Amino acid sequence: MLLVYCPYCDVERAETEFACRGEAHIARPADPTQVSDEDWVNYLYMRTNTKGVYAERWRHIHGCGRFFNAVRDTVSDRFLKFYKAGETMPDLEAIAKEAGK
Amino acid sequence: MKRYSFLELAKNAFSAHQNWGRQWRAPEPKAEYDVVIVGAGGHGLATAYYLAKEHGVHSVAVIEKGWLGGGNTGRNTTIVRSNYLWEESAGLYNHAIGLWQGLSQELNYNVMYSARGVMMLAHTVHDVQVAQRHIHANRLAGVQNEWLTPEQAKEYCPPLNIEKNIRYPVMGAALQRVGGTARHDAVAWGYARGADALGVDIIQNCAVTGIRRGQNGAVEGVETAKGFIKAKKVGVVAAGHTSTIMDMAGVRMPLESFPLQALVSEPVKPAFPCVVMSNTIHAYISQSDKGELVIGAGTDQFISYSQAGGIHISNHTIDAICELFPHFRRMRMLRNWGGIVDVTPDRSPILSKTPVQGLYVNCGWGTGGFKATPGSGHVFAHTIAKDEPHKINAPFTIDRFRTGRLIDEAAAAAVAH
Amino acid sequence: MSDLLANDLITPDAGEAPLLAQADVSILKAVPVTRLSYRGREGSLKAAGKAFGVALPVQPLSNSTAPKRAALWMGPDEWTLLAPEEELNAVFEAIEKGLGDTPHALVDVSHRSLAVIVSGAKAEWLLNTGIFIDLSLEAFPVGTVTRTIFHKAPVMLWRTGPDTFVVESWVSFMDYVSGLLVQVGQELAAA
Amino acid sequence: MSQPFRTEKGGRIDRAEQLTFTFDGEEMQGHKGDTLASALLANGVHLVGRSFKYHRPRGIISAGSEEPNALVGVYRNGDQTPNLRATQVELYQGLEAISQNRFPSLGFDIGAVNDLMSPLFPAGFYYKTFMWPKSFWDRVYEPIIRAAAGLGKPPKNPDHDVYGNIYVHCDVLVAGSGPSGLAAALAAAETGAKVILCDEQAEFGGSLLSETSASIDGKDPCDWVAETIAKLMTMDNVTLLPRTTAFGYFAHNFVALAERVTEHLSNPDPKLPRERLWQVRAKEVVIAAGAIERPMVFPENDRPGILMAESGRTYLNRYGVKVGHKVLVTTACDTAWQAAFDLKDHGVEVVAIADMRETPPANLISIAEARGIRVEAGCVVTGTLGRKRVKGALLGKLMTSGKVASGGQVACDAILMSGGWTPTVSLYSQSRGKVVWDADKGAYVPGKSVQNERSTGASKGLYGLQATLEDGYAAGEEAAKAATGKSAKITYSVATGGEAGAGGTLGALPHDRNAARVKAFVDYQNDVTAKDVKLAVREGMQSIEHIKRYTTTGMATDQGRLSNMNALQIASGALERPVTDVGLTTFRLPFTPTTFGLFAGVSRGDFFDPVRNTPSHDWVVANGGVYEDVGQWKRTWYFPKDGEDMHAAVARECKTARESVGLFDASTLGKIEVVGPDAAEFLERMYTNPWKKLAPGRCRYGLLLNDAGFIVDDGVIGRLAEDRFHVTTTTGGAPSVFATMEDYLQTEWPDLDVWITSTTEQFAVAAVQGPKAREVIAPFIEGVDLSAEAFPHMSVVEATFCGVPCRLFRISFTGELGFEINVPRRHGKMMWETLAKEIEKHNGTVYGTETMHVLRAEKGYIIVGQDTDGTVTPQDAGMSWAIGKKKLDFVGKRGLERPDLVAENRKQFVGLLTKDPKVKLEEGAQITVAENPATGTPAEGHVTSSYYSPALDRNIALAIVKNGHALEGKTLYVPMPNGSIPVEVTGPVFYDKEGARLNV
Repeated sequence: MLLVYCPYCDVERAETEFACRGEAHIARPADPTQVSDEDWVNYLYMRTNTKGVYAERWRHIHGCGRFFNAVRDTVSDRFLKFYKAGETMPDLEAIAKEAGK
Repeated sequence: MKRYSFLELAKNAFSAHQNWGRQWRAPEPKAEYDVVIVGAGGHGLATAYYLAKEHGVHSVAVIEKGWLGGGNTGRNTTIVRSNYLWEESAGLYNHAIGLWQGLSQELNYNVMYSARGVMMLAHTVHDVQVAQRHIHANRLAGVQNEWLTPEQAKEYCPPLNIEKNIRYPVMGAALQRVGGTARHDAVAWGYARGADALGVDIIQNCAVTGIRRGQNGAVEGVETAKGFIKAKKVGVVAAGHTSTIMDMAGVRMPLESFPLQALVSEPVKPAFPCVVMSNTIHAYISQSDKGELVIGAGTDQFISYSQAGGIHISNHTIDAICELFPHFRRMRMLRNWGGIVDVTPDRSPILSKTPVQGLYVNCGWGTGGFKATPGSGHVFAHTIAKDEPHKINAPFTIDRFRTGRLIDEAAAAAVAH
Repeated sequence: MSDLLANDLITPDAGEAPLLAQADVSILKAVPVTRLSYRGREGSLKAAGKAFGVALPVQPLSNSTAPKRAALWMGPDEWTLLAPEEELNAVFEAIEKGLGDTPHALVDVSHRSLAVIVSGAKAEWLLNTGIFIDLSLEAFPVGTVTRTIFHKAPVMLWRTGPDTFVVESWVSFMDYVSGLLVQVGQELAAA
Repeated sequence: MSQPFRTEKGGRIDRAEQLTFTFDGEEMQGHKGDTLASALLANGVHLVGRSFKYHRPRGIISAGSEEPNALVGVYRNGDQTPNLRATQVELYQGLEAISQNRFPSLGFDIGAVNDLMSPLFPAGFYYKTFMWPKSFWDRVYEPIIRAAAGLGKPPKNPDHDVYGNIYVHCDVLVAGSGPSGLAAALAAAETGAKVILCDEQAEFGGSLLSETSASIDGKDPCDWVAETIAKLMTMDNVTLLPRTTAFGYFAHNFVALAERVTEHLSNPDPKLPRERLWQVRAKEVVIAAGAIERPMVFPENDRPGILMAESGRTYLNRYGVKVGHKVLVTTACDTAWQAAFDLKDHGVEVVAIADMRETPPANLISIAEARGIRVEAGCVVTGTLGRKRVKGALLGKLMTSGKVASGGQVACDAILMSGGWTPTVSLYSQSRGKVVWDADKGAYVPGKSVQNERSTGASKGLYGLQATLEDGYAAGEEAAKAATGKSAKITYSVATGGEAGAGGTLGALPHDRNAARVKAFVDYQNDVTAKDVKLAVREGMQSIEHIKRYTTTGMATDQGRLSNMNALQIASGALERPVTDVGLTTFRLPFTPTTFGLFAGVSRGDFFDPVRNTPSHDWVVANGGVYEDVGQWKRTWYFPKDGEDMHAAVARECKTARESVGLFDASTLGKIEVVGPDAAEFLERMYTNPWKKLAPGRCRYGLLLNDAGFIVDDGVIGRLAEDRFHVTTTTGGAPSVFATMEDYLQTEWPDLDVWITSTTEQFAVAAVQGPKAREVIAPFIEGVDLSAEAFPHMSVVEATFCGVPCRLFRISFTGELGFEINVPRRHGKMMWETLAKEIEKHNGTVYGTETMHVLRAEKGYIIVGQDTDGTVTPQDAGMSWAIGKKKLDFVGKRGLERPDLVAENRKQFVGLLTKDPKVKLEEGAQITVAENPATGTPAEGHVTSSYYSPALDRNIALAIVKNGHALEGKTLYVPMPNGSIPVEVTGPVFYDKEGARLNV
């Protein structure tokens, strides 16, 4: 049971309060009518599934209800960064480097 | 290959078992093979075996980062069944059942396939509808599966609690009698020994670090910890690590890798005659030949390569087991472990050519790949040898996610009204 | 007893027998109250607080109270507003009027939840049998309010005194929540 | 005299309190403070069990949780718990224990024939045989293997004990209470940090409890322990947990502890939990798990009476029990000598100390000589005599050539052995730390910390009392500082004596016997011998994981704690590769076997999962309604009257609802209030339908897709005001629809000024359906003109019901005139009872979900999740009308345009009528073109819903069928085991196709 930090509540809570909602920064195309089937399948299903430092979405579903993002090392399950939804994607390589990965 | 038999065993007893040969070699990789298989799990080894056995392709290397059979093959709950909903799936898994039935003899290695019966419980009206749909579909497809009333279910599995006053009473069950269990390690070892005897090189402790593609985009070989190995055909059978390997060839996959836990109890005398599964309350249980209760838990909610999951997942599995089998509450967990399962959006595997010439992929088995091992290896070998899918795996493409022709086994568990 | 923060708002229902009454912990059903869910952006908060009668707290997990009013921070754009049961319409209309055209959402959820008051020296212990939050006074001071999970049920937890907590859940979960609290609380009566 | 092996005095048992217990029915005595093992030994009982494979007689070998042999069943309340370690079972008055894995008795076990046949059963033998004849595996061979396998018998009856749970946070968790653990706890506690100290044993103190030859601050170590514990008990910031095993170290410094609360009590209060799960989030962890002594792998090293040397010392000093009268001590290290000295000092004859080292330390030799103990240096045991109890040992002299010369035979009734010490790195390893090989110590020790933990004392390979104490204090200080930033001035206690010993050995020992014929055990419980490990290597197993799996070494209930290092060394020798190249198997949780009930905790019976009821509950129960489970909700399935079965009840309910009126509890449907200036825009984007032009006071059916284009939910949505909608969802879909809406709202369209609030439980909902629905509700509704003109189908209004505010919808899921009344939930009971009484006046009926399903099926309305299954598009469902044609986007729109979603031959939603109206199709039945399809014929579709329709007095069905819309009027077949059923494809609406009954 991971320990997850909610950037809105400013507390760490047990994972059971949260729902993980997959890879972060996969935006729904702004104008779906203009995108190809390939683009659409990329949005729907294609995931980097990174072994290593990875940005993912969490929702504090049994807390404040907010979505936010986390950077986690998927090998050790260590969280390296938490940030609010809408903030730009951090430099994962830099984070990995700093974490000594 | 020296054949195994009771006689051979007795003979060797006289020489104090000093003269048994190696079950497989530990070769150094050659510079080139016709086919390189990435991943020496059950599926990869079976693929190599059938490439050599059925397609005459003997120049095959199976490259394994760790030790053979050390991934999900050696970490699963060993359930074998084929009562899947869609005819595509049932065809694939039933093909495997056919091979399971003669596998010990085929490989001359006792894989202990035991048709103990797999019973899938229904706890709600919706479950009953879903189970009935499976049974009808299976009957048409020629897959054995039958309906049991709660009383019949209890007769088949006496420890089962069919009291009406439990939280989710058992309303019946779908029973596949040819389903059961097999010995997971023996499957990997049997295929390894069989493939090795047919000339396949199994190269362990050798990580693949890259996939080399030529000017025309086609595969030229793999970079490994032991140097470059040339091959015009590369089959990736890397389970949870498929995304990472495919990324080396620049192919994005519709996969996510989740931790999946399983656990066993301390060994006890025979107490459980079959396999029982409950998708609704998340319980999967059987008893091993050794006497351990083998219990499958669920996946964690986040992707991870840690091979470890949270305790709340075990808690939720064990509470379900204790509801269904309340006298197991005093039993004790001996060992708990985790695997990394690669899951596709429709919960069905991918057994397919890829956009890259010469690159083939076999993945996405999620939480249930063990049961398919022989069938998967068999049709994947065909796909690689012929450069076109066997008709059984033809529907299991990557492209189905783009076009929308999903084989959605998860849909069977669609939300209730 | 619900002390300090909410003693004029969340009070034991005199018509109901205690669910658990032991030396070191008691569980009492609370009287019905008006509960409103207020949603809005930062710019709306001042007016909303003014209309409601107490400012909407912006500090995460905090509360602000005034006589017969409590505003509980639920999220960065969500507050639960509490008032006596009979003031529902008055409060609702006052806020709607106070906000005017400012975008916001006000929804009556008075009937959605039930509350119990868990108090006593062992209250913290009892809640920790099902809630994975550090409930020590340093980590969870009086006035802290949060949603969380109690075993398998979502709940709202509000510390109204050093030894007093209000535990709210959606109505259909309350049998589970209070039932488990009572069952586990029996242990304290054991020899 | 009873307890012939009890010492005269000494030990920590309470000699004044005598306890009676039985083992295999034989009554014996022991004392408070004994374990079952120490009490058995006091009575001279060594033989306590049989091994797994060869059924060899086995005795108690250790004094701790690593015990592989002495597994017993303990009876309580008429049922037994199997596989308990006698070394961990605390004695209580009346304890009943039995031995395991033997038939008919422990002394005479038929399974022991396996031992004679053992040449046929080397490691992995079963992979090589039992393949012919093919059918014999599951029918003959496997049942025999299974019957022979397993240890104890499983419990027979449901367990009525309760199990507790507690979540805690602390600054410093100290696992283990030996010298380093106690020092760490004390040091951390002095800083004011919140400390938890746990130990798997009943008493704190670890090795100090059996240490009689050292002192701390000039005191007896036991007194120092008592003082330290007394001090810790006075501190509010310290939680002391004896009988508590730290069994799992998870990610993010989450550690799970198992506390055995009542198992040691003779008559526990049933209110107390049997065990309690402590789920601890520790800022810092100190692992003080100690080390365990390693067996020596010599031939016949498994006879009852052969124990670990330090365990022998523990039995003596802590429990006042002599392991024998004539004891041989065999060792490769210094520490075992002290066992010999202590035994001698208690008057036990020590026949010899056989140390395999050429030159054991001179000081030890002189102490031994002073006590008159024979010392054999460069000497190993090469075999033992006896069967159910060791009677003697063969000694061998190690020669410089590496060979062994016979060293004669000694008679003894017990052998104490010590191959040296193995640090307990299990918890460290579970924390995902990587152990490193320490060549000097001949052991794997913890490497870099991955989580916030540190090992201290023997668990990191540090020995010697003074050194471990010092290290413990430092670890505690460091942990507290890291957790809280605080430190305190701490006075370290100082120890004398208990020095670290040198020496140790790994792997199989040399001997002069026929290596092919003797058994030297590596893994006792699983009967894995040195030969087996070598065989595995010979057969090509190179990884330690393969060797482990092939031989099963390390897979017994002690998880290899005794065997791993020896197996590794043997494998390393056979492979001719250094130990570090062979690898080490992973230590997995739990540290020791852990009760299922502990994990399940309070989740049982009605608390297995919340039971969610609606306000009609009491009335339904009083009126005999039958429930079905829909998710966590209890929904009334049907209301049988006067002995009706389900079919009759449903037929009556359907008929009555169509002819007069029916009342249905729709409270479980999900409800979401969508509020804000952009509410319509938001719904426009979420649902397929258009919403912007829907006038306040009107409703519309909404269809929700996922972005892949498939139907996931539906419901009626009413517009209450310009900026306020009342959305309904399916019962099961409510949480996911809400979550999906939040997802799009927060992450895709955060600019929209709209908020959603779940109101599922704010309202109780009664559906009144049928021609007399208006008459039924009219008396209670105020302020609304209910006429068809003023309040037509698909309207919504805020009104009052019996004076209570309500939201009144005129909607229908039955095809009849219908209303749904939403009142605030606390008034739901009143509403339900009022209406239930009122419909009686109109000869109406209450009805449940089954009737609801029939009525809607007669009208061809879909049930999401039954008629759709996640692969159905709106077009497939014949609901293209629900798609806003002018909309540029909505969730699922782009997905719907994908090639296979617009392809020919999609399965489409249709009605089916059996040619024989009396024949009812089975739901889930498959549909084919051919009357008698060959096996393997792909199905054209399947029956999604099938009911007897009272209104039509015939059976009807809904289905999805390939190209179904084009097949209307055609005949298809539903092949069943007893023959094919011909069916005609129809439209899905069977009743009142014009919808006339809706608009009255």
